[in-house]
Amino acid sequence: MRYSLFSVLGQALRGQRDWTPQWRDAAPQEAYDVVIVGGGGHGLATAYYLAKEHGITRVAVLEKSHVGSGNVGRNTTIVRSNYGLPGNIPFYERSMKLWEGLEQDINYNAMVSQRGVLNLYHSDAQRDAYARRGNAMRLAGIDAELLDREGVRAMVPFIDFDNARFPVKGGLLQRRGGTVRHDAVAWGYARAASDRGVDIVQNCAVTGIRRENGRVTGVETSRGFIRAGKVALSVAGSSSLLAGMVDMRLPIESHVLQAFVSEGVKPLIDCVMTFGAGHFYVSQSDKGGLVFGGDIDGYNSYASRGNLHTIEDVMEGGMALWPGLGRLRLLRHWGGIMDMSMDGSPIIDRTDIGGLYLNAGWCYGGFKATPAAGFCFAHLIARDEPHADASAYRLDRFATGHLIDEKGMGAQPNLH
Amino acid sequence: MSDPATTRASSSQAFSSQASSSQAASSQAASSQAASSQASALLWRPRGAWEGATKPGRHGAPDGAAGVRLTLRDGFGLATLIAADGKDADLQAILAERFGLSLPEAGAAQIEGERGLIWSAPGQWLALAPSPHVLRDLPEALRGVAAVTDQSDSRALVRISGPQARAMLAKGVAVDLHPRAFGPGRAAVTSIAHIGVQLWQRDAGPTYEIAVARSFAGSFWGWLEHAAAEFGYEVEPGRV
Amino acid sequence: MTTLALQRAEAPVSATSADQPFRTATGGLIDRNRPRDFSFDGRRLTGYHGDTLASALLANGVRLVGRSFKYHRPRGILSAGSEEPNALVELRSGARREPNTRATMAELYEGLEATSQNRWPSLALDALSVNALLSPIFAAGFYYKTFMWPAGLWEKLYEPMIRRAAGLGRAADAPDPDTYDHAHAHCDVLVIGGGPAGLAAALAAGRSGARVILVDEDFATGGRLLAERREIGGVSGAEWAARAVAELESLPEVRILTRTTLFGVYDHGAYGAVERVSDHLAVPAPHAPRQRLWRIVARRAVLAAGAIERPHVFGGNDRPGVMLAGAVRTYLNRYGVLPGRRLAVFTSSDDGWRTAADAIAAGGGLAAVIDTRTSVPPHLRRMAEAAGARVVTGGYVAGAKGHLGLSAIQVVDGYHSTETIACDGLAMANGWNPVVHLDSHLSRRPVWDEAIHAFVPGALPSGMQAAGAAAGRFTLAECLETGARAGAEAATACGFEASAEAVPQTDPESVAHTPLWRAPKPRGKAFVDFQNDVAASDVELAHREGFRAVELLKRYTTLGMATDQGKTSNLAGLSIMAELTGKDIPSVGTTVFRPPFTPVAIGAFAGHHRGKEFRATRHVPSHAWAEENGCVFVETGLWLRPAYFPKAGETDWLDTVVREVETVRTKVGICDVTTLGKIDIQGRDALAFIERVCANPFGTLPVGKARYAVLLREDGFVMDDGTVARLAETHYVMTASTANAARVMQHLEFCRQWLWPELDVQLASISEQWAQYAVAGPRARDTLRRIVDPGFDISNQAFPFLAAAEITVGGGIPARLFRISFSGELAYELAVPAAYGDAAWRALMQAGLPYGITAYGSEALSVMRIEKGHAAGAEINGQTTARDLGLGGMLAKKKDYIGRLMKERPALTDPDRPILAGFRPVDPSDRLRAGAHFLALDAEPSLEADEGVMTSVAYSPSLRSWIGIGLIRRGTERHGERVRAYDPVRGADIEVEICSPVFVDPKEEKLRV
Amino acid sequence: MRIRCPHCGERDNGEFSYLGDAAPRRPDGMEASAQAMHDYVYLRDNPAGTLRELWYHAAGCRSWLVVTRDTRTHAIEAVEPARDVARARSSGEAA
Repeated sequence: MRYSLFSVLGQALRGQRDWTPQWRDAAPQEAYDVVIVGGGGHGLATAYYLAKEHGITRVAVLEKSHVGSGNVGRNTTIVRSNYGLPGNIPFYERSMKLWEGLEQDINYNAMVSQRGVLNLYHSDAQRDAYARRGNAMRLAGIDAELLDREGVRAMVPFIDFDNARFPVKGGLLQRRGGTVRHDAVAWGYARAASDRGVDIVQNCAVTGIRRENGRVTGVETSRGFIRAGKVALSVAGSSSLLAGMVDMRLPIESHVLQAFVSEGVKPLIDCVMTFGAGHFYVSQSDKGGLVFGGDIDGYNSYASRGNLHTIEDVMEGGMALWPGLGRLRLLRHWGGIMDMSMDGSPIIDRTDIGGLYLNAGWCYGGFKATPAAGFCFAHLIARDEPHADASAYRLDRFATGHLIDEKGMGAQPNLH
Repeated sequence: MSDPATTRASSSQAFSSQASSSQAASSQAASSQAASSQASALLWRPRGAWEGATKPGRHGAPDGAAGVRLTLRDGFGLATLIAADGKDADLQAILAERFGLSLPEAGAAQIEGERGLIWSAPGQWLALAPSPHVLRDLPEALRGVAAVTDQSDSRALVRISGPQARAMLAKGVAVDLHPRAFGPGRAAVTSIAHIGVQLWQRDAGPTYEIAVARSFAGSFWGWLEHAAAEFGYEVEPGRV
Repeated sequence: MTTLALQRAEAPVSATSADQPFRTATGGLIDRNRPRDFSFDGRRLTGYHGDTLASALLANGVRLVGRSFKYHRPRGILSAGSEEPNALVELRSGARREPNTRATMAELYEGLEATSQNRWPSLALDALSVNALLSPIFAAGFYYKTFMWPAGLWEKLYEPMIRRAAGLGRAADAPDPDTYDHAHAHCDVLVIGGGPAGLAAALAAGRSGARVILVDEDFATGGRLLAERREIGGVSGAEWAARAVAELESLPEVRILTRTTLFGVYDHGAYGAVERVSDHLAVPAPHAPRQRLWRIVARRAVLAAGAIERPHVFGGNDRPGVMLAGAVRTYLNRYGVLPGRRLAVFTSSDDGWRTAADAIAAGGGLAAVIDTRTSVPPHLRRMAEAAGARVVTGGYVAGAKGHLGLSAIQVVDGYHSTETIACDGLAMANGWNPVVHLDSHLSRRPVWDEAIHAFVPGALPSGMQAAGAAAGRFTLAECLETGARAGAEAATACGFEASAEAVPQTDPESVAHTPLWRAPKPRGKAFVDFQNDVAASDVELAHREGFRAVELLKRYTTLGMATDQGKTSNLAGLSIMAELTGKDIPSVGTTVFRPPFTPVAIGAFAGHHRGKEFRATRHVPSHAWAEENGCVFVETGLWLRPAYFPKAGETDWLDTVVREVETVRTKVGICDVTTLGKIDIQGRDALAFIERVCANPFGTLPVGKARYAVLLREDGFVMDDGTVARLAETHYVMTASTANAARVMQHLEFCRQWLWPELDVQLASISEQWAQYAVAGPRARDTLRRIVDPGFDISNQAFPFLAAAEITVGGGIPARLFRISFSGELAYELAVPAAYGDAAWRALMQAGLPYGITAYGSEALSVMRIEKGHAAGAEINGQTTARDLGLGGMLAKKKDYIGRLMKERPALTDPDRPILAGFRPVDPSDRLRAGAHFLALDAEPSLEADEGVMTSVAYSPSLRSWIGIGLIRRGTERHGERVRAYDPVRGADIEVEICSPVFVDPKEEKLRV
Repeated sequence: MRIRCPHCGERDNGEFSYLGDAAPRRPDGMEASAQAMHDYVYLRDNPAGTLRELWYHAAGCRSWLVVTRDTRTHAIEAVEPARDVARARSSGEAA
C-alpha cells in the first residue's frame, strides 16, 4: 500500500487492519546475481539502487540479525556534506542531494530535517581551517557560511559565551545539513528494495565466501550455501572479519563509539552543534531527547559498549559548552562498532578477488553516507567501475599515497 | 646567612655547575658568584610555584576544625634519575653509599625526613631534597650510571594532612589510598582532574605529598579548593 | 453510584487530618511531627518529613499528576519507586528546574515546588488531549507514512508541530547554579540494593572485615521491608532493617551510601553510581555539591536490586488511581497514605490479597478483589468478603472508567459476564520482574525462568552474583538466605573468612502466580508502555507490519524507550508479541538494557570540569608580569599564552602587533616560548636514537651547537619540527612545538621502548623545569650581555649562529643559551630555571630598556615567522610532507629514520602537489585571509580549478602590506605568477602574486651578525 | 575498563592511550620494500577475539605496554612491559 495521508486516514477508520509487512521476510533462494552481505543502511540502499538504477533485481541482502540492527540504528542521526578534501566533497554532496529527495523517492518519511549543522570554532587557527573547508565546499557548489560570534549567538544563545575556558569565536554553518530518523532509513530502503524484488533475508549469517579460480562463487551461510555472481560486503564494524574469510587484511580497525540520549524535553536547540574545543556534539530528536556524542573510546572492540572515561569526557564537553545542561539527565548510552580506517575515509572498491566488492571503513561517518554509499556501490557492482563521486575511495590509496586524511592524523585509526 | 633568595640562587648555581659538562659554565661559576650584587639578588628573586594561586588561612565550610590541612612547600630540590641500561645495581650502590638511601621498588617511596627517593617509572626515580644544592653532586656521582636532570623548579609541591585528607583526595585520585592498599612509603604517578601528579604518603596520619607540574599549579589549586571546601581547610605557607 | 461509593468509603478515614484527607490516623515511617509545606501547580499542600512527593500528593488526594507523551491522557501515580513511568513533574524552578522528575523518588522538603508538565493551559484541561480522540490515526509509526508532501513543509510545519507536542518537561533556561562532585571508592564487596537481601549480604561480608560498600537508591534503607507488614525473627521488617543498618554503621570498613543509584556496570569491576547529596534540600548547603558521582571499583559485587512489579494490560489501565499492588502497600504501610478510599485489587497471585489485607488493616475500604485464578485460598476470600468486598475469581478487569481519575472498573468474570464495580483505586498484582538491568550492561542476556514467568540474570559479569528478588528468589526467607550466602561468598573470594549465619524466622508466604499477560477482551486502549503511550494495539500493528524482532518492535513502536527504559512495560510487549507470533517469550527475545539504570544528571558526570575548569590552564613563567602589563592572552591548547601587549593609546590589536614587530626588527624584543616541549636526551646511544627519530642528519653536530630538526611520522608526513642542541658528548636537548609536545614525547618513548629497546638512551621531559625566552632583534646581544654573568663571551665570534651553551645569569643562576631564531633577527633563546622565570623576564625588560625593548606575544611571533616563511601549525597539519614545506632538501639520504620509506610514495612525490610559496596582494591595500583557495585568474570556481590554499597570513610591517604563505601546485616554479585568493565564505576574491615564502632577509644575513 | 600496569598497578583506561595491534614489526627502512612498509603501517588483522596490543601509560609511568585482551569481551589476559617484550623478541631473533 502506498503511504500517504489518505492511506493513514483510511486505516485509522479501519483499525489499522490492512497494513502489511513493510518488507518481505524472504527465505534465501539458491542463487542470485548479487548477494549483498549486511542488511544495514548501506546494504539495503545498495540493493535498492541496484534495482532502481541498474535493473538488477536478482539480489539478496543477507543479514545475520534483523534489518537495521547495526550502526544505522546506533548513530547520532547527523547528515551533512561539510568536508574539505576533494576526495570526499562530491561524494558527500551526492549523499546530501539524495537525502533531499529520499522520502519522495522511496515513499517513506525518514524525517530528513535540514536544520543546519553548526561547527563552532574557538581560535583564529580553527577559524581559518573552517574557512578553508567552507571555501572548498563553496567551490563545489555546496552551501557554507562562516559565522562570527554574534552569528552564533543568534542561533544558540544559551551556550557559554562569557565564562568559557575556550571562548566561542564563531562557527561554520551548513544550513542544508541536519538530522534524519535513522531507523526509518533502513526500513524505508528495505521496503523500497523489497518492492522492487530484492530478497531481504534476515537471521542469515555469512560464515564463508567460496572462491573458484580467483573468483567468488557464493557464500556459505547459517541457512546454507547461496550461489552468487557477485558478492558485495557492506558490514561496517565487521569488515575485517568478512575480509578475513578470503585472507584479506584491511587498513581497518574496529572501534567502539558511544552515543547518548537525554530524557525528552520541550524544544531546546534547533540545529546540530559541535564543540570545537572538546568532544561533544548535540542535536535534539523530534521526540525531545538530546542526542549527543563525542569521541570513540579509542581501543579496538567488538563489544557494543564503552567505558566511563569517555562518558565523562563527553559530558564535560557538554557542560563546558552549554552549562544549562547540568540538570538534564542522561537517559541511555550505548556503543556501536565502527570500521576505523587508516586515513579516516572509507573504501568503496573492487578487491583482488573477482566478483568481490568492498564497502567499508566508514569510521563514524557512515550514516550520512548511506544513500551515496548505496548509490555508488551499486554503480561499482553493476558496472565494475567506480562511480566518479566515489573514485577516491580506492583500496590501493594507502600504497600510492592518495590518502584522504581530513584530520591529518596519519595511520592511527583511533585518532581520526 | 643571607636572605633565602640569595641562598637559593647560589645553591642552584652550585648544583648546576656540577651538573654541567660545559667547561665554560663550570669555570665561570666562581667569578659569576663574585659578581652578584645585593641589587641583582633583589631583582633575581625566585618565584614560588604556588605564588598567585593560593591564599593562606582557613577556607571552605567554616564549622569546627579544618578537615584538611594544605601545607605549601617551596625551596626543595628535585631531580630525575634514570638508570642507564643495566646499571640499576650500580645506581643502588652509589645512592646507598653517598646518601644512605636505597632505591625504592615500583610504587614505593623512601622518605627520610626531607630527603627521599620516589619511584617514578621503570628505572626512574625522583630525588627529593630540602634544597637544590643537596643534589648538586648527583650528576657527577652518577656519571655513566644514570642520567640526572634537575627538576627543582618543575613542580609545585603540597603536603596534605588532616582527618579528611583521604576523603578529599578520593575526589580526584583514582588510586586506592585505603591503609590496606596504600600507606607510608607508597607512591603513585597518576592524574587528578586531568592533571598529572606524583603523590606519596609520608606517614600514617595520613600525610601525603603531591607534586604537580609547575604550569598547572593554578588549575590544580582550583581543584584542591573545590574538593576540600566541604570539609573546611587550612592553607599554610611553608618552607621545609 | 460512584459518588455513593465514595461517600460510603469516607467513614473509616474521617479521623485523618483535614488538610491531608487520605493520610491514615497512625502508622507509617513518616515523621508526623515535622510537617512539610509544598506546592503542586501552585496549590499549597502539606506532607510530612519522610514522604516522597508522590506519597504527599496522594495524602492530599491528588491523583492527577501529569499528561501522557502522545495522547495527553491524564496520568497519576503507578508505582512507589524509580520505575515510575507516569508521575513525572518539573521540580523546582528557574535555573534549578528539573524536568521529568519522578514524584515517587523526590523526597519531600520544606518549600518543595512541583509543576505538572506536558499540558496546556492546565493539567485538568489540556488542549492537546484532543490527541486522544485522534489516537486511531496516531498509531505506531504513522509518521513514517505521511508528512511527506510537499517536501519543503517538513522543516517549516510538520516537524516544529511534532517537536512542540513531543518532549515532556521544560529544561532549565539558565546555567545550572549548583556544583557537582566526583569521588572514587574501592571495596572488596559492593552490595547493590538495601533491601533484605542486600542488608543480609552486607552483614555477612561486613562482619568478616571485608571492605564493603552498600548502595541504595532510597533515602531510607530497607527496601520492601519498609513497605510490607512482615516480621523477621519476631520484630517488624523495618525494625530488623534499622538494626542491620546500625550494625553495618558500626563496622569500620562498611560504607552505606543512601540516595545513591548504582547506574552502570563497566568493564573489570568498575561501577558508576550517583549520590543525590542535596536533592532532598531546597538548595545545597554551602560548599556542598548537589550530587556526587562515584566511580566504584569492586572486587566482587552482590546484585540485590530487587524486582519490579508488572502491571496488567487492560483497557484504561493508565487511569489515575490504577496502581501496582506493591506500591499500594508501600503507600499504606510506609507512608500512612490510602491510595484510595475504596480500593479494588486485580491479582493473579496471593500477592494482591496482601494488598487487600493491608488496605483493610489501614482502615481503607475494599471494593473488590478480582483474581484471574479460579480457585483462591478460602481464608483470603473470607477476609475480603468480611470487609464487604466483591470477590471475582477466574475473571479479569477489562476496562477502567473515570476521566481524570478512576471511578469504576469493568470486570469480566469466569462466565464472561461483565459487571461494573465502583472504586477509586485499583491495585494490580501481576507478578514481579527481577531487576536484570545492571547485569545486562556488560552485554549479558538474562534467561527466562518458567517457574516465576520472568527473566532472571543469566551468566553474570565476572565477580558479580545476584541475590534475593533480583535473582528471582521472591520470598523473604529466600532473600535473607541468598543475600547472606552471596555476601559471605563474595567476602570469602576476597580472602576473608565469612559465613552465612542462620536466617532468622520469617512468616510463610506463597509467591506462586500465573500472570495474565493481557486482558483477553479489553475495553478501550490497553497500555503496555505508559510513558510512551504504546498500546497493545500498537504491538499488534508492529506485528502486522513485520516489526517482530524485539529490537524492531521497540524501535517501531518506541516501546521501552521512554525515561523508564520500559521497566514496567518491556515484558508486557514481549508477551503480546509472543502470543501473536506463536512463540514463547524467551524466543521473542529481550531488549538490551543500557546504562544508566535510571537517568543521571549530565552535570554529575561533568563534576568539577565546567566553565573555566573545563580543562586545566597552564601559565607561562612570565604570566604575572604579563598580567600586570595588560597583556591580552590567547588559549593555545592548555596554555594561556601572551598574544600581544597593548600600550596606552593603542586601540587596535594590529597597532600593537605592528609596534611589537617593528621594535623587534629594529631594536629588541622578548617573547615567552616556554610552551615549547623540551626533552632531555642522554645516554650512550643518544646520537643513534636522534638519528633514527629525526629525518635530517645529526652525526656531524658538535658539542655546543644546535640544529633545526624535522620529525616525520612513519607514513612519511611531517609530525613536528624543532631543534636539537648537543650540550655534551652524550647529552642533547630537543624541542618540540607547543601543540605537539606531549605527542612527541610519547612518540620518542615508543621508539625507545618498543622499536629500539637495544638503545641505551634516557629521556626526561624538562619542559616545566626551564623558562625559555626568545630575545630577538639587533640589540638582542646588547640586552643579554647585561644579564649574562661576566666571563661568558657571547660575542658573534665566540657564540655564533646556532651555538648552544650552559651559562649563568644574574649572579650565578644556571641558564642555557641557544642562538636560534624564529623571527629571522639576531636572536637567542635563554632558558633559566622556572622559579627564576619571572625574575629573568623582569631583568631582561630592565636590561633592554636603554635599547627600547618590547615584550612581544604570539601574534608578533607569528607575523615574523610568516615574514620568514617558516612553516608552523597551519602548514604542519598532518597532511604535508617535508617536500611540500620546502624542507625536502635537508632530509638525510644515508640513514634509516621514521618515515623514510613511506614519504616516497608516488602521490607524495607528485610534482603537481601543492608546495609552499609566498603570496602578496596585487593591490597592497587588500587584506589576505588564511583559508582562501587559489584559482587561476580566469577560472570558474570549481573543485577542479582549486590549486591550493592560503595557510597563514599576516600584516607585514616590514613590507607594509598583507602577506601570506600557502600551498599551491608547483608553487616554487611559479614565482611572479598571479592567481586569485578565493574566499567566498568571507566574501573575498583577491588577486595575489606568487612569490618566495621568505619575505624578509632571504640571504639570512641578520641571523649571523 | 581497568588495566593492570605491571609497574603502577590497576588503573582506569583513561590513564592510558592506545596505539593498536602489537603484531606488526617495523622493517628496516634501508632494506625493506615499500610493500613491506605499507603492510606494517596500514594492514591489521583486527581480530574479534584475543589481540595483543600496545597501550601507553600516559598519565602514569609512561611505559608502553603490551596488553593481551579479548576484543569481544574486553577481558584482559596479560599486561607486559613493551620494552621487555621487544627485547625478548630481539634476543629471540638473534638466537
